[in-house]
Amino acid sequence: MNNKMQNLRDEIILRSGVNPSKCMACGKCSATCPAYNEMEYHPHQFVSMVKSGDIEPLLASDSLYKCLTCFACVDRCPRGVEPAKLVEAVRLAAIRQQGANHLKPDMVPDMLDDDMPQQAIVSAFRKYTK
Amino acid sequence: MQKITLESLVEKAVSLLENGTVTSVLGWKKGEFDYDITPAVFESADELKKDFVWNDFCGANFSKYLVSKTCKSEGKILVFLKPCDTYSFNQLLTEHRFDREKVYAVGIPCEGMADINKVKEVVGDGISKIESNGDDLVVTTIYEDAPVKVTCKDVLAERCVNCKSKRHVAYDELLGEEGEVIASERFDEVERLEKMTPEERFAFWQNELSKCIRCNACRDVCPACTCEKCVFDNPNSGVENKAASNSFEEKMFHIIRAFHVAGRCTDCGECSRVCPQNIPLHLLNRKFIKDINEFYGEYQAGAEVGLRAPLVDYTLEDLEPGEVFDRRDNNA
Amino acid sequence: MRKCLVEDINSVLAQINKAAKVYLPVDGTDGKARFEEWAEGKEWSNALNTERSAKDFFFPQTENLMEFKTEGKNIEIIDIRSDKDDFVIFGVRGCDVRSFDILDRVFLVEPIDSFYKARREHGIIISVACGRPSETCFCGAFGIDASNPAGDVTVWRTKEAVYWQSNTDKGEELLKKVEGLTDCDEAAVEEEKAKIKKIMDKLPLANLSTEDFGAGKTMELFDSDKWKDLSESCLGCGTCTFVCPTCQCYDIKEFNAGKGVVRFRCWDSCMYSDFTQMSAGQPRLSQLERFRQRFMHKLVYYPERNDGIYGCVGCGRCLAKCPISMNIVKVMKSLGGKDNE
Amino acid sequence: MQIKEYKPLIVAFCCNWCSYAGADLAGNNRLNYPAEVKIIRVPCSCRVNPMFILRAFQRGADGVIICGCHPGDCHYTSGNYYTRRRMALLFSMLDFLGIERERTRVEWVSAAEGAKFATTMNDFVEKVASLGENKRLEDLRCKR
Amino acid sequence: MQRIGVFVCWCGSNIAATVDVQAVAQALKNEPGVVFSTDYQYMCSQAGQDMIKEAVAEHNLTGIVVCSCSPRMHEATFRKTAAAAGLNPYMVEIANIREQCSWVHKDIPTGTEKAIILGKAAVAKVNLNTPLTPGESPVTKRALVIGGGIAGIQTALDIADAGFPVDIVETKPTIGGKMAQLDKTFPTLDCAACILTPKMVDVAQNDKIRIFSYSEVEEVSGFVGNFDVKIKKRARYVKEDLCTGCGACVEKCPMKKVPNEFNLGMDNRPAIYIPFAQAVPKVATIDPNACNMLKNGKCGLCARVCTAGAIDYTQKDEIIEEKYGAIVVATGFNPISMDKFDEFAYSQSKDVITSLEFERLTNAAGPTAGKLVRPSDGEHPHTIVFVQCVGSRCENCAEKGKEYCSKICCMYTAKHAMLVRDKYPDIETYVFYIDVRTPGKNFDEFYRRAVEEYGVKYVKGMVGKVSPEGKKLKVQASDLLNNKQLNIDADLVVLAAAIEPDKSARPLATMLTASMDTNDFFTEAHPKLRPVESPTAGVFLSGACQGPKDIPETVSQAGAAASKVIGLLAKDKLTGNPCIASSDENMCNGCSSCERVCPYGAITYVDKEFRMPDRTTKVRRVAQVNPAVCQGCGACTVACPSGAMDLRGFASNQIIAEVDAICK
Repeated sequence: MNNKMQNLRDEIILRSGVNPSKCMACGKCSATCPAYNEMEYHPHQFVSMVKSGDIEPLLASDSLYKCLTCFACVDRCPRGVEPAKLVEAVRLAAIRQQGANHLKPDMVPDMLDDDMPQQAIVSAFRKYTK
Repeated sequence: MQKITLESLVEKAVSLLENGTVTSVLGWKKGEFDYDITPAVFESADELKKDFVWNDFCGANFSKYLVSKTCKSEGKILVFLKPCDTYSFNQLLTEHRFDREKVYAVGIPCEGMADINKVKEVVGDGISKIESNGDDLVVTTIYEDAPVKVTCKDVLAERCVNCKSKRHVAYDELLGEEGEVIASERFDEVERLEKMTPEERFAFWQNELSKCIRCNACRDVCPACTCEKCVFDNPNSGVENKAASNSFEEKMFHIIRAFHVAGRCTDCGECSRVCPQNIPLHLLNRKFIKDINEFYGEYQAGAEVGLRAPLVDYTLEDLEPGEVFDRRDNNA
Repeated sequence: MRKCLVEDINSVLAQINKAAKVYLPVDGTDGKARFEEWAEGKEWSNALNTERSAKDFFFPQTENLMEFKTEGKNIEIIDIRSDKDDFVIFGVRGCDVRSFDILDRVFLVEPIDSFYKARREHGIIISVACGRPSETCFCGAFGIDASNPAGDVTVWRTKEAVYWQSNTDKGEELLKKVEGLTDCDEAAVEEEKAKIKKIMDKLPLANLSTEDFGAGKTMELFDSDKWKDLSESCLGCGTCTFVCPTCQCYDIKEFNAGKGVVRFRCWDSCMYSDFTQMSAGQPRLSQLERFRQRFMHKLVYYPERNDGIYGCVGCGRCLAKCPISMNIVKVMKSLGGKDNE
Repeated sequence: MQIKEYKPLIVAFCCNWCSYAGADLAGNNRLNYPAEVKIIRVPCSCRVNPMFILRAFQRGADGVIICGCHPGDCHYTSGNYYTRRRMALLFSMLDFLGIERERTRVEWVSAAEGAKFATTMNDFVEKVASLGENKRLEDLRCKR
Repeated sequence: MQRIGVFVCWCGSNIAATVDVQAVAQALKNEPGVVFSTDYQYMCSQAGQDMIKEAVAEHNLTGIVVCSCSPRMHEATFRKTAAAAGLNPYMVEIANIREQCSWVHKDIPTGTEKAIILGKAAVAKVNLNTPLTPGESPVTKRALVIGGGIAGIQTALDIADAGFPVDIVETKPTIGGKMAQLDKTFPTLDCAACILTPKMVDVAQNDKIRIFSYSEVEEVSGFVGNFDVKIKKRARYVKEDLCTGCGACVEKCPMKKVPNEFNLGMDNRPAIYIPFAQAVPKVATIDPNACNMLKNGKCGLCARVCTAGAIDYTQKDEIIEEKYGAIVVATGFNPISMDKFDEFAYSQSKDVITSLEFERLTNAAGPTAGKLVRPSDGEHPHTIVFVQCVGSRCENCAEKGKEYCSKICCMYTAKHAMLVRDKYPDIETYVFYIDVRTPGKNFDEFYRRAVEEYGVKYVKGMVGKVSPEGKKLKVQASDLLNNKQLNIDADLVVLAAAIEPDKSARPLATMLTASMDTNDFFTEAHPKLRPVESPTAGVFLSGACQGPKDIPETVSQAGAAASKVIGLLAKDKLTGNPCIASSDENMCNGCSSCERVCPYGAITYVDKEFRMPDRTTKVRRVAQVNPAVCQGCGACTVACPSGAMDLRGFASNQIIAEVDAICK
């Protein structure tokens, strides 16, 4: 792990308040995840990859934005690891690192369709522009 | 300044005496001046009406008297307890020091007691009369024609300025309204000392403790010090002495005294109140209380009967003695 | 009669200090006065009285008497008495000055206490009249004149000046060595005395009477049923005895420091349950008996053996310091019948 | 002028079951530590009364160390847990009075840790020696 | 004043090389109390010991200081020497000038100086030594075993086998415990009943063993060798001595709809019942909450059909008082409640069951007579999912599960899956695991057989969610090795629930003053060296009350506990350690501080009348130390503020004297 990755890892751990060392690799988070099939990296992988400092693939992955933040993994984890918070922290890191948002205002109109509730648009915008 | 009136206390005491609930009353007795009040046992309505007093100088904590008085008395004793006294009351019960059955405890609210030394700092010597008037004390001296008004708040005893609780944790009957536990600033002074350098702290305590005359008033008034024979009076204990010959013995006495009451001290402040040399002895006790709170979780001795004192308890995860200072240094 | 200006007092004290070490009341960090060794910058306290009495100078709380040196099984006795230098106690109030007489009648009669005597002989007392007595003062009851206290030298302090009057040869000798005191007449002092007397008459305890006490009253007072109520709440601490200028009881103890033993004496209090612990143990078994002893001693036994002089000087320290505010005045008023109603 | 080399006096209270045996093991393995360390055997570290510690300082000790079984290993199951609380509070109080905190220490030394015993004592003696004589808790009558 | 003899040992050159032993002997000669001082090559040799004995006689010695090796080495030796010389053995002190002096210091002046100081400390201590005599107490030669599961049964049998009477107290109507409910046992797959019930019969037939079933321990007082125990025998409304266990009453009882606790509520039993066919004692019990006769006086059928006349509706709870020399705790375990694990739908579907329920479901004596069916509809299942570690190894779910590993689940789950595949090869079995832990004899082989021979599908991963959908249970799980999420339609889901100590353990621990950990498992006196003893003398631990255990481990611990009990009961008198605490009643103020720190419950209080110095009398509560129970740690001596409590052999004044001597 180089210094930069080490720092990034420490920062993610600090920001999320999650201690990935507590994970005992039971996989219950991934077992419980409703967005599992949408994700390239699954919740338990987030935990183990952050633990080992393997963060670049996570930053580049779409999985960051597939997490629904439903907190099922947080609720079910027997060790209190809270994977969702880790996902959120990596997401923040990605945004800060890129210096750009995943979603820009002018991209929004194209994505709209009539069925989408206003609330969903606003919350999605809030989430993807952090 | 006290909200509850003398008349209501006398009335309560007289009625309990007359209906046979109690056979004696532990109360405050009028003195020569308006501030030199003596704890006394009253046995009749006449005595109560004549000499019972309740004012801003009724500081004495009666709890400890119950140890000897319940032994001697056949009938029940009525005792008036201010909120802070009730903690000592419970702590003594926890330690099986008196028979609860022989006591009828009446909780009385307290607005804080005045410190005559502080009054004198304002008005000087020669006090001939002190009257309470709302939030003020009206003090007459032989030197001034007009009485001087002193705001009660300005002359509160230190322990009352930093009152930890207006709640009574024990009573058979409560007069007036129940108060609350207060978020006090009682540890501020301890913190101030902690922030000093060791050299400054040493100088501070060297100066304070050198004043000690080993009168034992702090120990003898302390409701936690109820040993049948104190180690400092016991020639076989190896630490007995009647007077401190040097600074070591001054420290020895006060460290051990504070250590023996650590976890049992309710912070009633009697030690500092009675010290004829004005040594802030309560700071030693508070240091232990503060440490206990920080190391082992908040603990208030006497909050309930039967609590397990922190020094006769432990957890597997307790702080190591070596970590004590790391922790403080990190906090500083 | 001599005088100096109030602002010159420090330079006068500096001069006295050249002749003999001076101790004077100085305010401490807690605002209370205690006797301290004079040094440049120490200010004479305005306080009426010191927290501890002046008896410490002649009868300190602890005093080493002799030493033993032990080596294996050998013991060597060492006499540690040494020559003392003269010293001056400045600013002693009339009550404390009287206390020295009371202590003298104990320590300077046969067998003479050589430790006390050595200190006493070297002490020069400069007393000061009480410009502003407190409500706790009752020295008048024992015939002490606070406006004109005894001592080797008496001092009056007014707003502008300090007046000095020598009463003994020792005092006169000392004052002679001091430059900067000017001779003056007695008018100002007389005026001050009159002023003080007027205040004394206004004190709440001005009329305290000793009528019912003194020699021969033992039988009358000893079995009084009032002792029970009076001693009821006594904690048995030693505060009253240790702040008292006339309490003179001590215990003799030894301290084994390993290679040697120090035999020393220290104040003891008749209020303690382990008081002296003589061969048969403490003779007074209850707090009532101990309490009674202290006051009977001051008010009856002592005068009985000392020409009617009471063992109390009315300094009021015990009134101010007792944790439960029980004191000799309350005892006198309670036992004293009508005179003190 | 000749300056006598300053050697601190250290009193070590060792519990019979772990630390005293650890000290014995240090001896068996010939692991040196300064002779200034004098060991007093107690059944358990919880037998050490704060009064003993103060007494040692009064009599001229420059440092006091208490050694016991590791938490959880006490021969009497819980003795060292009480020691831990008592000493944490006592040491904190001594520090509060301005006594140098390096003069007191608690160390857990098992019967197998002869090496730890020796290194602990070496380190403690060095720390105390650097502080110099114990002036703040001395009793002049006991000066050597 | 003592007359002390000092004996300085050279230990060959071990001491003499770095310590000038003659100088030490010379220096100590001058110490107060010392009347004789000498040195010798080997003090521990016969000649050395004889030298001590002669010196005692010649110089009338009252105390002995030996400057030699560690007291841990030869203190006992020199105490025996002293005893042989007619001295009290506790008048000997050792100055450790070998391990703690000559071996750790290099030059002679340093070593000699320190040896003298250590010697002086020992002399100072001996000056204050007093003769000590160990206390003796009698031993009641009877043991009590609390809990009648396999642990209790084995312990009782082993103790009885040694010839000592044993009583078993069991809360249930029969002994047998959890093992009686099991079907087969791993790793040999023999049937639990086949190996347990003969032991139960042994217990019933052993005339040294009494069984108090349907009973509980009410009160315990006393101490090792001398416990007084009150046992509450609950009313079962059937006279045990008359009931033949014929079962006529059970058959005739009209109230048949009581959930059967033995089958974990999966079927019903009557109000009068015998838990199972091989119950011991085989005696019926009336459930007072279900019996119409007891509830409203209507019925009485069982009394009418009972030819033995054993039914007694007026029976009352009975208190039996008995004395015991030793107590064995064997209170066992229970599976934790699954109610809070919503994700596994335990309370929503009858087809989600615990492993213990599965045992009953496959047991030939169970509710389905051993036929494996879905509890909801009685149909044959096709897919069974086993979930491991449910509630075990749970760090932050204290309100739901346990932090520890329950230890037995890996093996019984392998057993379950294997048995299913063996009997019904058509059933697909999945086991979801975090880790498979098989550290036991033949354990891993057993697990591998389940996988390799029986085709049990082990999936590394956890089940995230079980949702009932129609007749099926939709199981969503992760397969970590294949990095997939699995969705399985299962017919039956079996949860390997964590196990916890029985609820009766906590109040029992209080009664016994035995300590417990935060999980309510009993604490052993030493985790490695005294695993079956509790810190409280005379109280022993057997089985899962001390921690999760499988049957072989339980049985071996039961035997170990029994051997400890036998060792204790074989003694006629218990000789204590005389270095114990004692309280000066004149100074004790009864504050309870000492009692609270005592790990052995050795301190009790009595009210005593005292003459006060002021001639009055006063009744005071004062502490008393039970010399048979106190182990002499000294925790109480520091907790006591008045100094009333002191420790013999390590008295405060002795330690202070040592401090003084060292710091002189």
